[in-house]
Amino acid sequence: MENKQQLTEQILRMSGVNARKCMRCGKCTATCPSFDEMEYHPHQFVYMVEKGDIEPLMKSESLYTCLTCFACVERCPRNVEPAKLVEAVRLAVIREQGANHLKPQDLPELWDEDLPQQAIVSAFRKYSK
Amino acid sequence: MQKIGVFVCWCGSNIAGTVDVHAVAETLKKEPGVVFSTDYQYMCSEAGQNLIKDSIKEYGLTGVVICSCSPRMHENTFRKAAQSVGLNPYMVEVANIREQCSWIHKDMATATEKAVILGRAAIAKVHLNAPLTAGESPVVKRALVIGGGIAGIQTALDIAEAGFEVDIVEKSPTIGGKMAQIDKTFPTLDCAACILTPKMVEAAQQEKIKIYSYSEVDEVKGFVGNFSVKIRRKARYVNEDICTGCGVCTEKCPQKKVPNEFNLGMDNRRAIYIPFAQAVPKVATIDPNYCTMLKTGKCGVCSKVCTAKAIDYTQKDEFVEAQYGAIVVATGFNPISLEKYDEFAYSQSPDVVTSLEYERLMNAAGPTSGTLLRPSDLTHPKTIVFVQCVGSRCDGGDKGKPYCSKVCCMYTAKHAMLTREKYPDTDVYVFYIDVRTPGKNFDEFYRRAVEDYGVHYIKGMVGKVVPQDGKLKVQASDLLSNEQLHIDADMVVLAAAIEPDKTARPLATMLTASMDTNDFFTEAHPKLRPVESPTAGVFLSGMCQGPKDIPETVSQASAAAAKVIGLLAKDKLTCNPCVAHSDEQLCNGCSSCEKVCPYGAITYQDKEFRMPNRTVAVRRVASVNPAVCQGCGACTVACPSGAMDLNGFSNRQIMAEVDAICK
Amino acid sequence: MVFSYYPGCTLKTKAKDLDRYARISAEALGVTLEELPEWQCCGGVYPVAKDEIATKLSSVRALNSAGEMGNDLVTLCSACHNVIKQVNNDMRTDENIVLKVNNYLKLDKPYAGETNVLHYLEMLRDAVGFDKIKEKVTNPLTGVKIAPYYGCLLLRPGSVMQFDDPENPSIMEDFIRAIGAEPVSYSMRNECCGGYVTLENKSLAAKKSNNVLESAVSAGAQMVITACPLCLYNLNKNGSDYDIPVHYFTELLAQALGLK
Amino acid sequence: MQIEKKEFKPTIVAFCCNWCSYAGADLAGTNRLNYPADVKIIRVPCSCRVNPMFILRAFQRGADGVILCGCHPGDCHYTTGNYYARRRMTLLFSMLDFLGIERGRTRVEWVSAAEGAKFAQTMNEFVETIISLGENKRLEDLRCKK
Repeated sequence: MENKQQLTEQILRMSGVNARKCMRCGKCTATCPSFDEMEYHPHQFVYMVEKGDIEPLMKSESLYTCLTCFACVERCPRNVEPAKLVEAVRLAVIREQGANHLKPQDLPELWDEDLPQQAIVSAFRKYSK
Repeated sequence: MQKIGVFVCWCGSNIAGTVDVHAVAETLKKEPGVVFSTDYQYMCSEAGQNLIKDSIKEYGLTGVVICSCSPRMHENTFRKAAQSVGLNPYMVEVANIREQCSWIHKDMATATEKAVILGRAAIAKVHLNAPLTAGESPVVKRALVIGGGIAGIQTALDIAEAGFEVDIVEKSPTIGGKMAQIDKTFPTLDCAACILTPKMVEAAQQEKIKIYSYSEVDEVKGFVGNFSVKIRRKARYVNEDICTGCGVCTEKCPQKKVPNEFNLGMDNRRAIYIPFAQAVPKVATIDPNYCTMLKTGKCGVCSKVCTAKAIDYTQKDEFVEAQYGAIVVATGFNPISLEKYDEFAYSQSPDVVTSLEYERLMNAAGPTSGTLLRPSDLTHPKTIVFVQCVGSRCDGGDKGKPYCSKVCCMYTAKHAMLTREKYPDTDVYVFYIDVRTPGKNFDEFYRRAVEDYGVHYIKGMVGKVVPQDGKLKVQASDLLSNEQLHIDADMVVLAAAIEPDKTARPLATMLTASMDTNDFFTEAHPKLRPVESPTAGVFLSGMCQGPKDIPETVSQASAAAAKVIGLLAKDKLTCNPCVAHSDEQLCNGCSSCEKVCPYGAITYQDKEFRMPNRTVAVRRVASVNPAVCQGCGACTVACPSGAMDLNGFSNRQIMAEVDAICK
Repeated sequence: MVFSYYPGCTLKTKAKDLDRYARISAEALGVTLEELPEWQCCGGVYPVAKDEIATKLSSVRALNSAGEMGNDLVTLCSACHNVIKQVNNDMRTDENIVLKVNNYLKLDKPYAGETNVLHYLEMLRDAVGFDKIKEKVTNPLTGVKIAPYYGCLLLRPGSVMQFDDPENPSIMEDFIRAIGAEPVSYSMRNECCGGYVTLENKSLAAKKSNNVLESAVSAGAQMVITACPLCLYNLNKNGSDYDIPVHYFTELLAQALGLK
Repeated sequence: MQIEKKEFKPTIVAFCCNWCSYAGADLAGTNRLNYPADVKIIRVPCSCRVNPMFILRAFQRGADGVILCGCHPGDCHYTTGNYYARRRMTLLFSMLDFLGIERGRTRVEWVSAAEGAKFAQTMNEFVETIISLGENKRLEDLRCKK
């Protein structure tokens, strides 16, 4: 229980988000371009972080389908910034030893000769530590 | 030396919970001049007041200090109690040990210590208090109502009904306000025009009411009972007294491309226009921004067709100066601009409309003559999406308004219901965060929309609207089923937040009436004085004070009228005796005080003074008109010789308080 | 007019065109772009977390180095612009980050967000002026219907980027008018193309890119322009349902100025 | 060497205009917003009633900080009172500089009747500033000490 609370506080601190501001309008989820690919949707991230249910989020593939396009951040009427929570949970995962989502050896398979460097750099920054 | 009584109130546990009231009373007993000190549960109760009265009599008190709640709450109560047993009311001082002590501190020792110091300061001040007698000022028996919407009309009618003269100043060419643009009213669905226009006519015909339409308030001077107001009557280039409202000019005017504000720009009017058929006064107005004659001097068609010869291109703004005893603010509201919310594509598609625009699209006198057609191609929309809370309930600042606009849930239910009733083949979706329907028959109304009319209410929000191939692709969330919905809509209706009219802020400055951070007028007390502004003689009616629907607006309008009638029924008002006065012996006639006085209450007169050796010298000295002085004290600081002082807040009194606090 | 210029790594490799046309156009417009003597990759994505310090350092170095030369910093790639601008905002507003970054970098003079960051488009709008560009155009793209694609990085978060109205931007439209072409307004211009997720989830990127192109095509566009190499890649490669050319805006600028 | 001191409890005088700031202070109370008990409020009809003398007097009598609160510019109940106050205080503050009184010991703040939270926050900040400045010794009249 204590661990759960610590984890929640860590997520809130890293993200700088005040999840309590959420009024549950669901605009984040309405605007999310990755909705179909997500198990937990932006409004659920906010609600679950507020409740302290971080672990299911950490195990979810949703972390890697968020595009960080900031549409939810821009359009949230309450300045809650759901994308920052997704990012914080993702970081909490990849900062654990050996929990990198993307490993260099995976790359050749994903490679494509037109792919700009930017995509690889970004993916490494997003998916591994 | 004064004989002072100290009364420490418990306010139940509000004060006694954090302040050791016994100890305060005991400690203050030892202060010089204090002959009696006690504590009691509720000083403001009748028993408490009797305790004060009895003690004044028994101990022959010449000064009273009450340690209790804020003086803004009960100072008058205690002053009246003292007066009833013959003590001058201005010999009573209140030490605020509730709002400024017990409620903000948790630790008993700290709070008690502070309460004692606040008590000491009040005792130090009372030592220097002097009995004051209030003067009187006459009341002008006429009221001014600013704004001619339903709020202003109702207030004016009620005041006139009671027999007082009342003027309405309305900035647009007709009275009626927003209600005139509304199609039907919730929850009864009666036609807004049918219930509003008789009231407009009644206002026009009521002998006691004078309507200044197309006019604005330019300047306000004076104070309660005697305001002096300068009204600008904007040039309408039509002689109001002669124009018969026949409307021929509005049909013949060649300038046809003027956005019609009554239909929110969805159709056009001419440069000379009568806003709508039932306008009051039914008089034409020339829009100087579009009139070719006024802009280039070439045209004059309206003048040629006017059989009454009412057109006057040379008309100038005119000014009326009038005196009023009371002023009612009824400046109303507007929907916010939706520029910042373009994820809903308001500026990208004509088929995305605000609720007020939808209201016009449903109205028989609207741009589509009451047939619901979507603006882009004038076809019947088959799927309509309503979005609630656009710009309401936001995080403030750039995001939008932090308040709930209150009326949107109900009018959206109304729109949805009416649409389904008239066009049963239409699919209607309402995206809501919460449905807020507290009001008589309100929830029943909303339930009818769902149960009887089959409106789809979806808990969630619209995230993006994409106009594409003649459709509006709506992407939204359904939170209860945890889905993202994609709806191809023909129209999207946005429930835009409401905000106070832009003219309210400068008006508040003119009236020195306070506003909150959202530009709504603040009331004197949020619960107990909801229709009065903290500025005496200024009253509030309708949306200018906060979001409200028509029945609430009308109740508030009548309540404001009742307050005005109560004021105008008096022949004289008791003035505030805490006014400035000048010590003629010290005054050197420098005029510093005269220059800073915002009320012109200070005049100079030549006065003879007896000098040594029986000589007489004539000196110029300041004198304050106590009926005009409002007691701000600006002059007391400007006075270089220390001649000017303020009753009730004298230099010595304030310094005694400073000393007591710093000791 | 002299600006420090941060090209970023993609512009040195896969997106050489974006860079090359920007440089020659700037020169023709009387703007000197001085490439920073040393720059490192910005990292591609802004490190959102408050406790990410090391990942912000390369941006701060670039910012500081432009500042030392007394120049505003011009960026071109949307991703670099987003990262550098957001980091600069942190350096202006977040005391904790400022303290830690400066402790680490030990610069001669601590950096606290003094440098201004401009996107190349902002430079065109504010420093050069679209009117002046219009005058210099020798080869106007008359009649070409172009859909501007902003994507997410240039616009959001709007409060930080201060680039344009995040929901209804107009700078690219104005640019398109300046080069003599006709802008096509469509609503998906500020929605995501799929971004870096393309690396492991092609179908997601394809869906997003096709949505954008669908919206542009239905609005009558003949061509799409972008400022971002990744957007270009996604729209070209993954937006395969629609056969519409996607170009860097600098390429069209150079063409209009008669430099291509 | 650290000399052990007992906790410094500053004396702070707050002049509040009756119409806005005093009501704002009341609202802070109504909303139970805490601020230190060191702040003692003196009610004046308008911020323009505050004579610079009062402030000097407070410092002389041992106050560690003096704050003046009035209506927001443009919102003065008496139309222009707060403008006078603002100008007077600007002059006074520059003179206090000259006397060697730290600038931070005085402050003017506009607090409306609706800004209970701002009132509490202002007072909290002000007390913090005063505590960091320590005791006011410069102008204190030793004869006024017990």
